[in-house]
Amino acid sequence: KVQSDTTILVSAAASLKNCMENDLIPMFEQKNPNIKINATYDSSGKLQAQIEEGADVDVFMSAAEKQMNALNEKGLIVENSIVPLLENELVLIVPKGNENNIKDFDDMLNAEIIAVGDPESVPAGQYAKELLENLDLWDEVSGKSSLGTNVTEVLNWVAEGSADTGIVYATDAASNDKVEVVSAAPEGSVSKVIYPVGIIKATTKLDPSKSFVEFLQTDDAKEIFAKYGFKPN
Amino acid sequence: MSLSVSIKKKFKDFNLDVNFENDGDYFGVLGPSGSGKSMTLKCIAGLETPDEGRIVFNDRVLFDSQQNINVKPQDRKIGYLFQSYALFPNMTAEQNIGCGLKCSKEDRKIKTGKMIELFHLEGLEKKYPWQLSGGQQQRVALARIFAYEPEALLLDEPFSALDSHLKEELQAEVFEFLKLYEGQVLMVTHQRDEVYKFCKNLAILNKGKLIIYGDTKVIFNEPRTVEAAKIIGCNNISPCRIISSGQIFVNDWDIVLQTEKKIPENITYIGIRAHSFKIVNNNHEPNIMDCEIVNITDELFEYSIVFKNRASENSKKLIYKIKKNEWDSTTNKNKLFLKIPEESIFMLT
Amino acid sequence: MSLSVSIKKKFKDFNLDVNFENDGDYFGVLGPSGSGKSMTLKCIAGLETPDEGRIVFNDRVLFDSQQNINVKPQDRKIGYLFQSYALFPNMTAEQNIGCGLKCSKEDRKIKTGKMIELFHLEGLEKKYPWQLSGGQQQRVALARIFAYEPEALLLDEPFSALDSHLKEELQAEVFEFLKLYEGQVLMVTHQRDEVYKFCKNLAILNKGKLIIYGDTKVIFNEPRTVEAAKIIGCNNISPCRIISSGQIFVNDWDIVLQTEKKIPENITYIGIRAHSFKIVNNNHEPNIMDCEIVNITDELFEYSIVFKNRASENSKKLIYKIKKNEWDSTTNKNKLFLKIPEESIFMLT
Amino acid sequence: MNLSPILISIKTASVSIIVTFFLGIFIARSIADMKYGKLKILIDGILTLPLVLPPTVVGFFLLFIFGVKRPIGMFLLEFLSIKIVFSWTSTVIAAVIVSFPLMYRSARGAFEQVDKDLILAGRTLGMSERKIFWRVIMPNALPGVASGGILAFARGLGEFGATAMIAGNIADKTRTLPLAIYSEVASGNMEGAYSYVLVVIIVSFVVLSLMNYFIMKQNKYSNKGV
Amino acid sequence: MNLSPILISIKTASVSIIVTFFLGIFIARSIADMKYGKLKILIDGILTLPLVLPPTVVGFFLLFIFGVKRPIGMFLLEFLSIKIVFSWTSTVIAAVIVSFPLMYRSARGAFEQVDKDLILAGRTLGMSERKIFWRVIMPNALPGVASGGILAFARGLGEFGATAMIAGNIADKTRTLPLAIYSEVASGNMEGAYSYVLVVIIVSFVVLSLMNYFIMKQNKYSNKGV
Ligand SMILES: Nc1ncnc2c1ncn2[C@@H]1O[C@H](COP(=O)(O)OP(=O)(O)OP(=O)(O)O)[C@@H](O)[C@H]1O
Ligand SMILES: Nc1ncnc2c1ncn2[C@@H]1O[C@H](COP(=O)(O)OP(=O)(O)OP(=O)(O)O)[C@@H](O)[C@H]1O
Ligand code: MOO
Ligand SMILES: [Mg+2]
Ligand SMILES: [Mg+2]
Repeated sequence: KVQSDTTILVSAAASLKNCMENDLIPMFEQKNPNIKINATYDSSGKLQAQIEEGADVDVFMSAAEKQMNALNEKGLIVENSIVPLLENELVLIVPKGNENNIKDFDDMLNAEIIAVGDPESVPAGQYAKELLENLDLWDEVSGKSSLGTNVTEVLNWVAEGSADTGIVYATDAASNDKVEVVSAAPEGSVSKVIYPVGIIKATTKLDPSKSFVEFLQTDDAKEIFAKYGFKPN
Repeated sequence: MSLSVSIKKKFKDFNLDVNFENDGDYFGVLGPSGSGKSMTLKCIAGLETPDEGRIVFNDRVLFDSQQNINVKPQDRKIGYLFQSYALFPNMTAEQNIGCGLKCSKEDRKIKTGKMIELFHLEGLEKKYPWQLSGGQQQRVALARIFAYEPEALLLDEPFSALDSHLKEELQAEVFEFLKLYEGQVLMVTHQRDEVYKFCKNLAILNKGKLIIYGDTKVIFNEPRTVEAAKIIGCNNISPCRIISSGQIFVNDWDIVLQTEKKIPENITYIGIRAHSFKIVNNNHEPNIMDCEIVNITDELFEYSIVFKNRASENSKKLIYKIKKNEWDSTTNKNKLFLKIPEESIFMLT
Repeated sequence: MSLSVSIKKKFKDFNLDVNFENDGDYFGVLGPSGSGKSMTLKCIAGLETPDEGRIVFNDRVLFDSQQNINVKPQDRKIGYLFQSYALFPNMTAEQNIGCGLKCSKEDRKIKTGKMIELFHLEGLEKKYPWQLSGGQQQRVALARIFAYEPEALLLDEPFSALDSHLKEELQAEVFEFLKLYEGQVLMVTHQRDEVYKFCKNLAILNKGKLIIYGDTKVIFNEPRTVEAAKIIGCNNISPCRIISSGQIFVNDWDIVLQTEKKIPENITYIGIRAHSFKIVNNNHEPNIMDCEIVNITDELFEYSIVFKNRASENSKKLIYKIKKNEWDSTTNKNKLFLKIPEESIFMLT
Repeated sequence: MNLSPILISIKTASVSIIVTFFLGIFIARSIADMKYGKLKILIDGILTLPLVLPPTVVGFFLLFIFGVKRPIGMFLLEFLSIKIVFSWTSTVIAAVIVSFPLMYRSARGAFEQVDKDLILAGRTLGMSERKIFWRVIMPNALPGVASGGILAFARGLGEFGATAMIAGNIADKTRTLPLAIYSEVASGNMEGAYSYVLVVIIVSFVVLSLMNYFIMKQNKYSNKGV
Repeated sequence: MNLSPILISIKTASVSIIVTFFLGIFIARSIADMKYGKLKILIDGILTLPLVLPPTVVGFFLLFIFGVKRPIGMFLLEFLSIKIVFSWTSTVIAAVIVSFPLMYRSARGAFEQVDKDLILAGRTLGMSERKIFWRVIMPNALPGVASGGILAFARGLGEFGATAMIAGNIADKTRTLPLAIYSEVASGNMEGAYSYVLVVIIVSFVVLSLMNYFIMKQNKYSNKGV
């Protein structure tokens, strides 16, 4: 039922790059020898723009629901194909050593500079803003925030001690050994950080795309996600 | 071959206004530094655009401000030798010479070779302009323009950077070569002898104006204006007053000259070349000056003798040039009488 | 004022090897195009570095390849007039002239003004080089170097772009001005008369070698080598054979010349200037040629008469130049006898 | 280390420098020819624009232009069956667009420094304007033009923001060296990043050395330079 | 539209163009003076490097250099109490670093196009090398140098990647125009983006026009140009 040697293109949030390239794609290709996966990685916002402009994408793996929903509302996603695949967690990080003794979100106010993603364009930033608003900290925090245009910036600012603390996804924090996680967002303080996956309506390779999305929900795949710090849904 | 030029061009403090027609083949332009010689040639070649006027060459209208005609330099087929050479620094001598040719490689090689020979450039073919001496550069520029074989050649000081020996040789060869050439040659030069030797017609420019135009020899014999006289090398010029038909009083030299020629009424100056005086033995005839020698300079082939009219207290200085052996064989050097031959008197306005 | 130069510089196909000492103030360099005149001046000014040798100026060692001395051009205090002027295109005439001066604004203004006057540049102060004519550019370059008042002036063809009238005037003024100036002047020129007039000493270069060096007038009277003779303007040169003490056979003219001067043994050529012949009435004396006139050219002040020795079938052509009025008053033009005055014979190696 | 970004980058940089080079000098020549005036300054401004906008933003605009729902993208797809977005071609487009101003500006400056008399001399020798351009203006403007070439090549090689936007970051297809470096840095794999950086440095050194050598050789004829 | 990014960008671009301009011509002059050789090519390569690396990566390295945990950053903080990272100064540093190669390369090309005889003439007139440089070389290399200046200014104005990395994106402090534009574009707020883009265009147009006008005026003396 699957055409021979099809290639599908997956647009994935940058934070998924390591687990996709190192494990998931090879694993899937081994299981489905006649389907090849190409993947492109960037901030979800950029991926959204590319898809809107008709880029040849088959599957979209976003780092937040906002971008997926935006595409869905424009009718660009195959109906009912969206799966809330993964959950990530928002964590508070500090440079290794934690010299400023920041232990919790409330301590952020002691920091001189705080690194968060730009809520306008970076999903992690958008959640961080929601979290801090709920904690009634946003107004004060935003005054001393540097808004990263991508997660790499936020992470490295903290890693290099340029910022005293920052908020990123747990998976991102895990990728850099110069930062230390001191706290995680309390239950209920922010909406769940969901990584949804969906199939693009314009695809001409619906079946292979479906098999890939199905594969992502297998136990094997979940194991991999877990290994990289994601909570499979 | 005919060239008719009538152009005006205004600068802040210089106005060019030139007007001439020329049918002859060789045509010279003389004029002091900054008189507009180069500018005139540039207008003809199409490198400068006159403000108004008309240039016609062999029945082709090259420029006409009224009809809005301004033929591209490329289509004028007029070669212009830049006073500053304008050699292409990125090309060797050979390439510079050949670059304007539109022909097969072999033909180009032959023509280039011929030019290299004509201009004594053998051995310098592969050198770049900055590796050439001033005179070598000038010869490459000449060769380049000759190779192009335009219908007219405008030469701006073509031999100025050459030593006299090479210059004489080259001049002779070039003019030999030019005899085979069908185009018209317009030459700007500071060398009076060059013009005299090679150019049938002559124009003299001064401060942007054409002050005299005509047959070269006629102009040299009768320059008519003070400026022209200076430019053709007349050293002794003085204001004068017509006394009667046949008699002119020369202010600076305090002498009355007699002549049988008709004296034009508007004459205000008298000129005489330093070479034109003649040594005589006494002053019993008219037009003879008793000379008080002020100074003698030893020049290459001649002595330059500065003298005054002994008969007058107010006489200004005059110059007499005489061949060395002639002077050496002159007796009576301290009683020098010089005659001003009637035919050598320039009557000027 | 003393300058001692002894330098070698090798190019692929040109070797400079020059050696002279000069104590006088005015010193001239003559030589054919490409003989190394500019290169020599550039080495002295410090713009080119010789491969080896030594340059000493007023007891200052400017260059010494053995001692590894190479004084910066700035510190040599030697002005060099570029043959191509090298005016700064971004500066007006005035700024060009003033740019080397290290003094107060007012002093600069005064000095610049003086130079502008001396070089007849009034009215051109505010013009940029490309708005100046060739001669004007040359005068700005001259003014610039004079304003700088270096200890020595190296002038490379200083008057080549000027019309004869202005040139004479300027020369006189400049040399008047130079009398007040304490420096040494080394002048390269193609104009023999310029050198003759102004330079006490003279060096003649040919193909990179100094072929003769000494007092200008002595060299002009006794050039000693064929090359030097050509360069000082000797038109008639022929190989010769010494017959006996006092007798030389001249191959090309088929004539035996007699002289009472001692004939150096190594003489292989004879030369005589076109101006040196003397018209005589018969050939009863020695050293007289019966002339067969081949051709007469009308030049500016003289006729150029090409002739052969009538007595010989193989005689090559010679040139005689004679002042026009002298020729005009010569009777017997078709039986022309020319004497070669003994004192005018150049004996050459 | 995966070699494909290296090959892709070299291919992209080579093709784009050729396009940029000729486009740059062609347009520089046309502009330099114009009389000074408002139009000249306007065009000049527009041509320099890609430089003042962040490359990512340039990428956004390119996406808007070549997107398959936009007129140009639609046209290319319908009539030529060419899809620009996410194709290798788009890496070239991005590189050309961002490096163009460098080439254009340098070439223009260089052309303006050429002695006008040389051009006039060419004209009086009957050389066509085209021949004058290639045989006289270009060689004499070489140092400046070559500078532009070097700048444009380097910029094209290093192009990242616009490329990511319009070409994506697809391994073996559009992932150029800068994207690979960025990806490695982003995923905290500094060693991978360093080795790619080393490659970039080596590639650009080789090319710069070649260019320098070439300029030096070409320059031997001239009496120019400080 | 918030005006602070505009002011910050103008400030940053102005200061950095001054630094880049003088640094660029100074270094270009020193390099142009050198004899061709391996060292020259090596230095040339290093100076051109910031151009071949993606700005984000350049920023990343800058962060490594000036980070408070790194020697230089530590030194500056300890002894001079200067914190580079996230300060306005760092926007200038980023702009200078990325625009430097443009200035340097253009100036070098332009210097190499100046007629050597003019320099020699200056020397024989006793002008110091410094005076020769400012009064002779610079004015005659103006078109090329100005091109470099325009490129460097534009690049500095548009600098985004390295700035974001080392200076961060702090409102009213380090958020420059490109960052603001990016933010707006990325969040899909195209209207906000367009108004900022318009500002960038206007700013760069004004500056380009001024520069063009200046060049034209300075150039009036010369007989140069196509
Ligand atoms: N672009 C210009 N702007 C203003 N004046 C100019 C310009 N070009 C030339 N001139 C002036 O025009 C006059 C004539 O210049 P031109 O070059 O024709 O002189 P010339 O007769 O060739 O003199 P020379 O014998 O010295 O070469 C000069 O006085 C010069 O200053
Ligand atoms: N850089 C160079 N490389 C090779 N040859 C050179 C170089 N510079 C000069 N020459 C050669 O050196 C010779 C002497 O040049 P120079 O300029 O000194 O001549 P010159 O005597 O001044 O002649 P002119 O009277 O024509 O100006 C010429 O034959 C020239 O070709
Ligand atoms: O979409 Mo991201 O790379 O997790 O900001
Ligand atoms: Mg002239
Ligand atoms: Mg010379």
